[in-house]
Amino acid sequence: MRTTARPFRLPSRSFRQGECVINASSPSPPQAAAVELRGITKRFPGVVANHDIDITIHQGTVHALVGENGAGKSTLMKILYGMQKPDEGTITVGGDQVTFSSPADAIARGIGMVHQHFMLADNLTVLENVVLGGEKLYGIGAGARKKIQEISDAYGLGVRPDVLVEQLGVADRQRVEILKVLYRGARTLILDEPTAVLVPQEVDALFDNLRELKAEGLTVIFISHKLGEVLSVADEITVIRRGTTVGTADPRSTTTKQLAELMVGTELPSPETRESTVTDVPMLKVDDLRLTATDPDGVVREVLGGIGFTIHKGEVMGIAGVEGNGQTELIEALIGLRDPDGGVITLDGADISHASTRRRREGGIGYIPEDRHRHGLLLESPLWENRILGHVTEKPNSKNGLLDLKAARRDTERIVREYDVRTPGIEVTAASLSGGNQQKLIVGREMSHAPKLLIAAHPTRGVDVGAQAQIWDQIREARHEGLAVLLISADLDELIGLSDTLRVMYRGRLVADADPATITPEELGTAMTGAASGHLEHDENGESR
Amino acid sequence: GSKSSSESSGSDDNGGKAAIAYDIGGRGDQSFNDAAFAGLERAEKELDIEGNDAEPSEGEGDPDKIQRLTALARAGNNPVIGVGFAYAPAIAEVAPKFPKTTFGLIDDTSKTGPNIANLVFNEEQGSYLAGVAAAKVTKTDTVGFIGGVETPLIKKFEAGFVQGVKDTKKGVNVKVQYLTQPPDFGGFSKPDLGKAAAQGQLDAGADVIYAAAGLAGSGSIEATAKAGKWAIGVDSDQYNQKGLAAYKDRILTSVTKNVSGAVFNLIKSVQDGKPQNGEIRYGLEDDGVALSTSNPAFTKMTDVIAAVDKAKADIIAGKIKVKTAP
Amino acid sequence: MSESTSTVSMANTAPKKGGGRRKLSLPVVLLIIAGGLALFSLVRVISGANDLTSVGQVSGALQLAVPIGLAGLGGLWAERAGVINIGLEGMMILGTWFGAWAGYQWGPWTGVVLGIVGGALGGLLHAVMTVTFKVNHIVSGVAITILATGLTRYMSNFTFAETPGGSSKQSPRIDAIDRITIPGLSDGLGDLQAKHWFFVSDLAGVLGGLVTNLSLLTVVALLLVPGTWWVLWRTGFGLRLRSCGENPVAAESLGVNVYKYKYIAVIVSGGLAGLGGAFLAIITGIYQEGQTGGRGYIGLAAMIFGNWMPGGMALGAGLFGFTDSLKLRGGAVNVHAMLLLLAILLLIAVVWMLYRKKYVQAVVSAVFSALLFAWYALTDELPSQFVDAAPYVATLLVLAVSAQRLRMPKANGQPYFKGQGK
Amino acid sequence: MKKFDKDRLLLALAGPALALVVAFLLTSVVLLVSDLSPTEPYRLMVEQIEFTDVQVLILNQTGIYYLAALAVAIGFRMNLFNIGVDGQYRLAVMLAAVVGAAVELPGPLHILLIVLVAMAVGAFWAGIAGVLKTTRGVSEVVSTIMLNAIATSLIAWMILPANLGVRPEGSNDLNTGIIAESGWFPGLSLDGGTIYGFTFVAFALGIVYWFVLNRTRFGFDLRATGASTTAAQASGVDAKKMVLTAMLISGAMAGLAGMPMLLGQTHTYSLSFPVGVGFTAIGIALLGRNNPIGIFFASLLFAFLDKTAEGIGLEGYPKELATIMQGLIVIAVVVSYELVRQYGLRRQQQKVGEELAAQARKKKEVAA
Ligand SMILES: Nc1ncnc2c1ncn2[C@@H]1O[C@H](COP(=O)(O)OP(=O)(O)OP(=O)(O)O)[C@@H](O)[C@H]1O
Ligand SMILES: Nc1ncnc2c1ncn2[C@@H]1O[C@H](COP(=O)(O)OP(=O)(O)OP(=O)(O)O)[C@@H](O)[C@H]1O
Ligand SMILES: [Mg+2]
Ligand SMILES: [Mg+2]
Repeated sequence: MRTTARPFRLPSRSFRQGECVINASSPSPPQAAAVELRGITKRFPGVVANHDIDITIHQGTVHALVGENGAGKSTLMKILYGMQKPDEGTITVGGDQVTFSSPADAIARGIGMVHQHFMLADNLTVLENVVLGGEKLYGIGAGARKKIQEISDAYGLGVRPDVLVEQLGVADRQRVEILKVLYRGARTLILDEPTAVLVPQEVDALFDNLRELKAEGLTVIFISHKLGEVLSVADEITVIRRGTTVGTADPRSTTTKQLAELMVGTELPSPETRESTVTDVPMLKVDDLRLTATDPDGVVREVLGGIGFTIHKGEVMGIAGVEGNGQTELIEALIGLRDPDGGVITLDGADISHASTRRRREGGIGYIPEDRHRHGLLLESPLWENRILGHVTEKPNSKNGLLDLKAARRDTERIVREYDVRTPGIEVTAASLSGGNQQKLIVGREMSHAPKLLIAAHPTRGVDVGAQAQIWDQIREARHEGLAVLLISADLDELIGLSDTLRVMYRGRLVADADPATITPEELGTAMTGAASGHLEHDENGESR
Repeated sequence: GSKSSSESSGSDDNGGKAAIAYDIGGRGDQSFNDAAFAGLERAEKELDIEGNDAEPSEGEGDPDKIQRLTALARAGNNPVIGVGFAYAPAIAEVAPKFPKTTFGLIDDTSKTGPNIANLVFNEEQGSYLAGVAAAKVTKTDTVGFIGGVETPLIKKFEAGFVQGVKDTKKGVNVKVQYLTQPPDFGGFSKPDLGKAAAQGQLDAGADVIYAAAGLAGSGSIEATAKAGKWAIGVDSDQYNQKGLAAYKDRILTSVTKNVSGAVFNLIKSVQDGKPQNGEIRYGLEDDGVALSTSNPAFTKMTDVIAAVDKAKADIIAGKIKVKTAP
Repeated sequence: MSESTSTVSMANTAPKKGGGRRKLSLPVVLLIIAGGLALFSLVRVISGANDLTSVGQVSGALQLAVPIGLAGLGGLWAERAGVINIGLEGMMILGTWFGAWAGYQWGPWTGVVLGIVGGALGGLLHAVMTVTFKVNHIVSGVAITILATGLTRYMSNFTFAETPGGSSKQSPRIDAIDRITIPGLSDGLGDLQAKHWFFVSDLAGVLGGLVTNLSLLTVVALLLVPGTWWVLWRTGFGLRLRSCGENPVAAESLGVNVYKYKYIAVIVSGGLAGLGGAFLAIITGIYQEGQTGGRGYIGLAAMIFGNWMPGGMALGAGLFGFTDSLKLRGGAVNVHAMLLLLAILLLIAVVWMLYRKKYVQAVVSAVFSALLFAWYALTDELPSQFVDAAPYVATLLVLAVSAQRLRMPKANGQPYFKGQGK
Repeated sequence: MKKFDKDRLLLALAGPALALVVAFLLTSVVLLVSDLSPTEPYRLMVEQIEFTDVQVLILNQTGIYYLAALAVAIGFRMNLFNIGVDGQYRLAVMLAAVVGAAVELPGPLHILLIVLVAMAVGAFWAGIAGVLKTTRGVSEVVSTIMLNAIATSLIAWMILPANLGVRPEGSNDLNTGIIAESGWFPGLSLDGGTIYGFTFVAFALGIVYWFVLNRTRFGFDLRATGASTTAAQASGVDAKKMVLTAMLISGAMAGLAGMPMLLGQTHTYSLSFPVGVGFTAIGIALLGRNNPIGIFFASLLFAFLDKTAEGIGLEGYPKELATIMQGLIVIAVVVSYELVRQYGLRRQQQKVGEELAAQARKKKEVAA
């Protein structure tokens, strides 16, 4: 039985109406409470994010908070960090009841938070990012630099104070975020999904850091969806469901499966592909694709080098890689947002290497972008206009150059119905839908035009279990009818489960390939760091699931 | 007082009403428009009439001017005077609709009519005299001309001045500088530009500078005076202008243009029942344009005065023809 | 738009060695300046336009550059905190009016203070509109300019119109502010300049222009440039302020009161623009309607030109002041000489492009360069109308060459909602 | 869904109505502070409307503002700030006047030629900013400001008698020669004057604007680019081409803004041709929310303020009141739009939330 820090990503999000609550045994409190949250309630317009939450966090422990998407974890932590005010309830820190009106108050109480999304200013140096808001502590010059070096050395963070943050990779940014907190002398650290973007090796390094912190007597509150990880590092676990605490679990006596059930209370769908539908008719052929980018200083860098692959009809090809290794650029070159410097892209026999995005879309490329807010939606426009987006030249949206608003509206109604987009109507703006429903709308739109090739980037990111299963089903179904899919995902289970073939991308090149039937997430993770290349063989017969 | 004329409406209209409509700058420009207002004020006092005036809006076009003139004529003003050439098209359109009203048009003879009086000035003649004076006074054989905005009207000043200088002393170098180009009329209202231009000419050796630049001219006078050189003013006698009192000693003379007299005369002619019409030209002979002599330092330069007087006589006699364009 | 982990770009995993964009060290900067001056000197010697680097030209340029530079500094403060301020023009107008209104009654320095206050009031309005009400920044700026224009004109009717020497269009005269000239140095440099030696005279002219007939207010304005740099880049306050322009959500998460800093920045911005306006009125000794004449917009252009940095901004303002001064001081000849300069610069660009193997651009540039040479050789002066356009054409050219290297604060112009970062 | 729309309409109207009231109140405060009657100027302004010539003036000015504001609005619709409408308008009308005076053609053709030249010149001048933006990344805000100034110089040079201009005998003005009568656009003669025929063309263009923007693929692409450049690009819009196209159309429209006056009134371009129209138009476009009907009313309001200001000026009130009011109206309106927009958005999200909660409850009941 393996209970190591396997980056098992819970392949599911909860149904909000999930019912069953299992109360696992409470662990014994090792020391006095560092933080106590009592009866916290927080309402947003139309949503109760937190409802009557009770948590006790003991000093010198790593306390994990788990719960489905939208359960209210981040909101709770923002309340503890003074970024939002609770509507009801009390916060007690080190025995004193406190009210925070801004993060500054929380920082003064020794609380620090590393947010789910990085809170760094790209165009400032690491030093500036760290001292920001804490200028009084050690100044903003030599004193601060010395202190940063000290902390960095003490916890082995390896941070260079004078580089611009924009030049750092994700793992380094993570360390800067942690350093920011330590710099302020925080005794309680909140880490909101710190591992989501890290590869397993980086996660291990982070956990080493955390253990050191704990040894120093610091308290860590840790949020993650990767339950294996949670079990390996946490001393105590609190489960939140639909805004309220539903129980605690002892990591020593709980399995990931139990924990998942505690969170969700229901059988979980998996992304596994059932049978192969791969044909030998090539749909997308990419040959020696090269792309360079010129940065503001006029330095030319290679972004993609010698990329070559073929996706056949009915095939799903997954690309694994740490974010920032060229996946985004590859997608953009395929959809026509970037003009390649060399190489040939062939779609269904036609050379589209330099065709416009519109022609490619008309030619049958469907596109689920990784950043739906930036690339997939007009947030302030109504749903039916969002349905037209990307397919304005195609039926039913327009006829002879003129929009066919009636038909477009009718078709939007159909998508809303068929893809179960939860909305009061098609006249509301896209911004008012939750992320999952936005995603369903996009999937519905792209599938409505019977694409030959679907480029899907993180198709289920931020989507709840129900919708997730639905999206997987739709992809499988279309694949069955001959759709070729290029899948990019940070969720390795999804990637392994859905793909027929797997490639690993590292520094702008496809460095390795693997068979999804045998590969484990750890092996894939290793390859993603550039540590392995060629064909990845599964060397052990212990299966991943 | 700024509101007197218009607020007096309906109070003491014994004889009648007369009105002026200003051009860009409006009342308070301490030059052209103010001079017209002075003529109106004088008529109010001496002829016991009610005077009205109306300001333009920024960047307006012909329809606005037509509206203004129509409103003034409709209110019973007679005469109605448009200050500046920009009123020409508007007056041409409005005048036929009010045949009993006399319309005065200053600085333009392109539009005429039975009830239009074109009040024009021989600015080039006055400027010629300034040129004579400048040529006589300069020690460096370099003089300067600064024009506010490069329009034909200001070029007239330039032409007369340059000719006056050259006729008097061939070798004198005349530096010419304009501040802005139409329709950017900022050259009439930005003294710092006038100052910089004057400074440039001073640095280039000029020791007499004639600025025909409206309010921007005050910057030029300031720079010139501070450098201890001679400035020549324009439009009104700037030696007596309050705002320039600090520099009056260095204001050699000014080329005056008797707009106020012209306005007064027109109003009087209407009051007398013999309204002027057609081209009414003011020149040196009737002091419509002149060179002021209020600075004692200037009157003491007898040879200069003599040369100026001679030139004046020659122009009046027709012996000298002054060009109207450079 | 808070930064999300999914937008990490490729550059991250392949960090450039040597750390960051090339920083210009002092010797390099000095070398570049010397090179530029030598080029100027060359042009002066060839063309005989000796005014190009004279003491008068440089000090004139300085005087014309200061209001633009102050407006530019104002823009810099606001935009560094993430608020676009196209209302600088309006704030400058307020500065001229209030500066003159207080200046003629209570002396020039009071005028300066009130001018700053007037501009700051405009800034405050802009802050209320953009920060509190989240109105589009450009929209707000345009509205403020309209309002300031109307309001000052309206108020003149009740204030200046009643005063001796004033009118509804202009204020009475304002007392002058003390000027300093460093006697020996100033004269000596002037003499040296008058010798028209290659380079040496030009250097003397430039230095002389910077120390001759300096108003104390000019000194203050000049000091504000390094002052701004110091405050924004060397103090904690400045760091917080800049962080609001780069990533306000991050700043908020560290306890920075983003609204407060934005307010401060925009009010200071208005104050600086107001000072620029007051400078115009007080140095000229008089308020005139329409006196600012678009300098606020030019200031904004200078700031963009300078890549949102005080030094670069000052350079941009200097360029405007310089070409303005050139054109006002015998533009026809001076600006004619600039044709030669432009032609030579293009030629240098051609060489650079050939070196970078950009042949098409090189040929195009070469053709333009040749045309300019021909134009220069075949004429003696430029039509005065073209002379007027010189600073604007110069700005367009410079921006066209360099705009891609510019980098504005990341969150500039975006509305920021407190407590809503993801 | 009908209900939703009615609410929206109500909100859309409430914003400007409230703002106008606030703006007028603030203006009254200004009047009070300066010791003037806080209501009299309004009465005087309203009184002016009774004059037929003022009515004609207002309508004619509305047409001019309408065209200029449409030009601005096209840019705004895709987040392009064409501050250069003024320069484009002046350069276009000047060159169109030159061409119009130089040729003589049968009526409609003559007019058509003039109009086409104006559009081409306007488009060209705006196109420079477009090209600089798309190829060199120069912000259009800065480049159009520069181009305005350069246009001024260029016009000043071209209008010299030595070049393209004419100096009428006895005048100190310069113009471009008088266009032959075949090139005059017939107007509608009323008691108070003539309504420029081109005014009706302007309003017709408003309809075209609406149709193109809301009913064509091109319009959709343009709006999408304005709503989110990145999303539009991913959807297949060539954003650079779009920027350039929008700039060109905006410039062409700006070129038309000079036509009512040129073809219906002056028949020549002179030094005293109105300027600043392009700047006023920015305020108008904002006020009208880039919507053709909104812009119409905003143009009408501004024209009304402009033209009736003359009346209060003649009665001794400072005419600048009109400018102050315009500034206050723009400020009040944009603030109220923003507040209404945020309120609407919040309300909608709340609705979505409630609806979802209701669905969830129903499911729960079913499950139970
Ligand atoms: N500022 C806000 N305004 C309105 N609703 C909000 C806001 N922030 C969060 N919510 C809502 O509150 C609920 C809880 O969100 P929260 O971000 O705390 O979830 P989470 O548990 O962190 O989810 P995830 O695992 O996706 O990070 C969600 O329904 C979310 O949409
Ligand atoms: N800033 C906000 N103001 C008001 N309501 C909000 C805001 N942000 C989110 N909401 C509401 O919260 C709900 C969920 O939105 P949210 O985008 O957080 O969902 P999500 O599932 O967490 O998506 P994502 O994965 O994109 O974060 C929606 O109903 C939305 O109306
Ligand atoms: Mg979320
Ligand atoms: Mg969260």
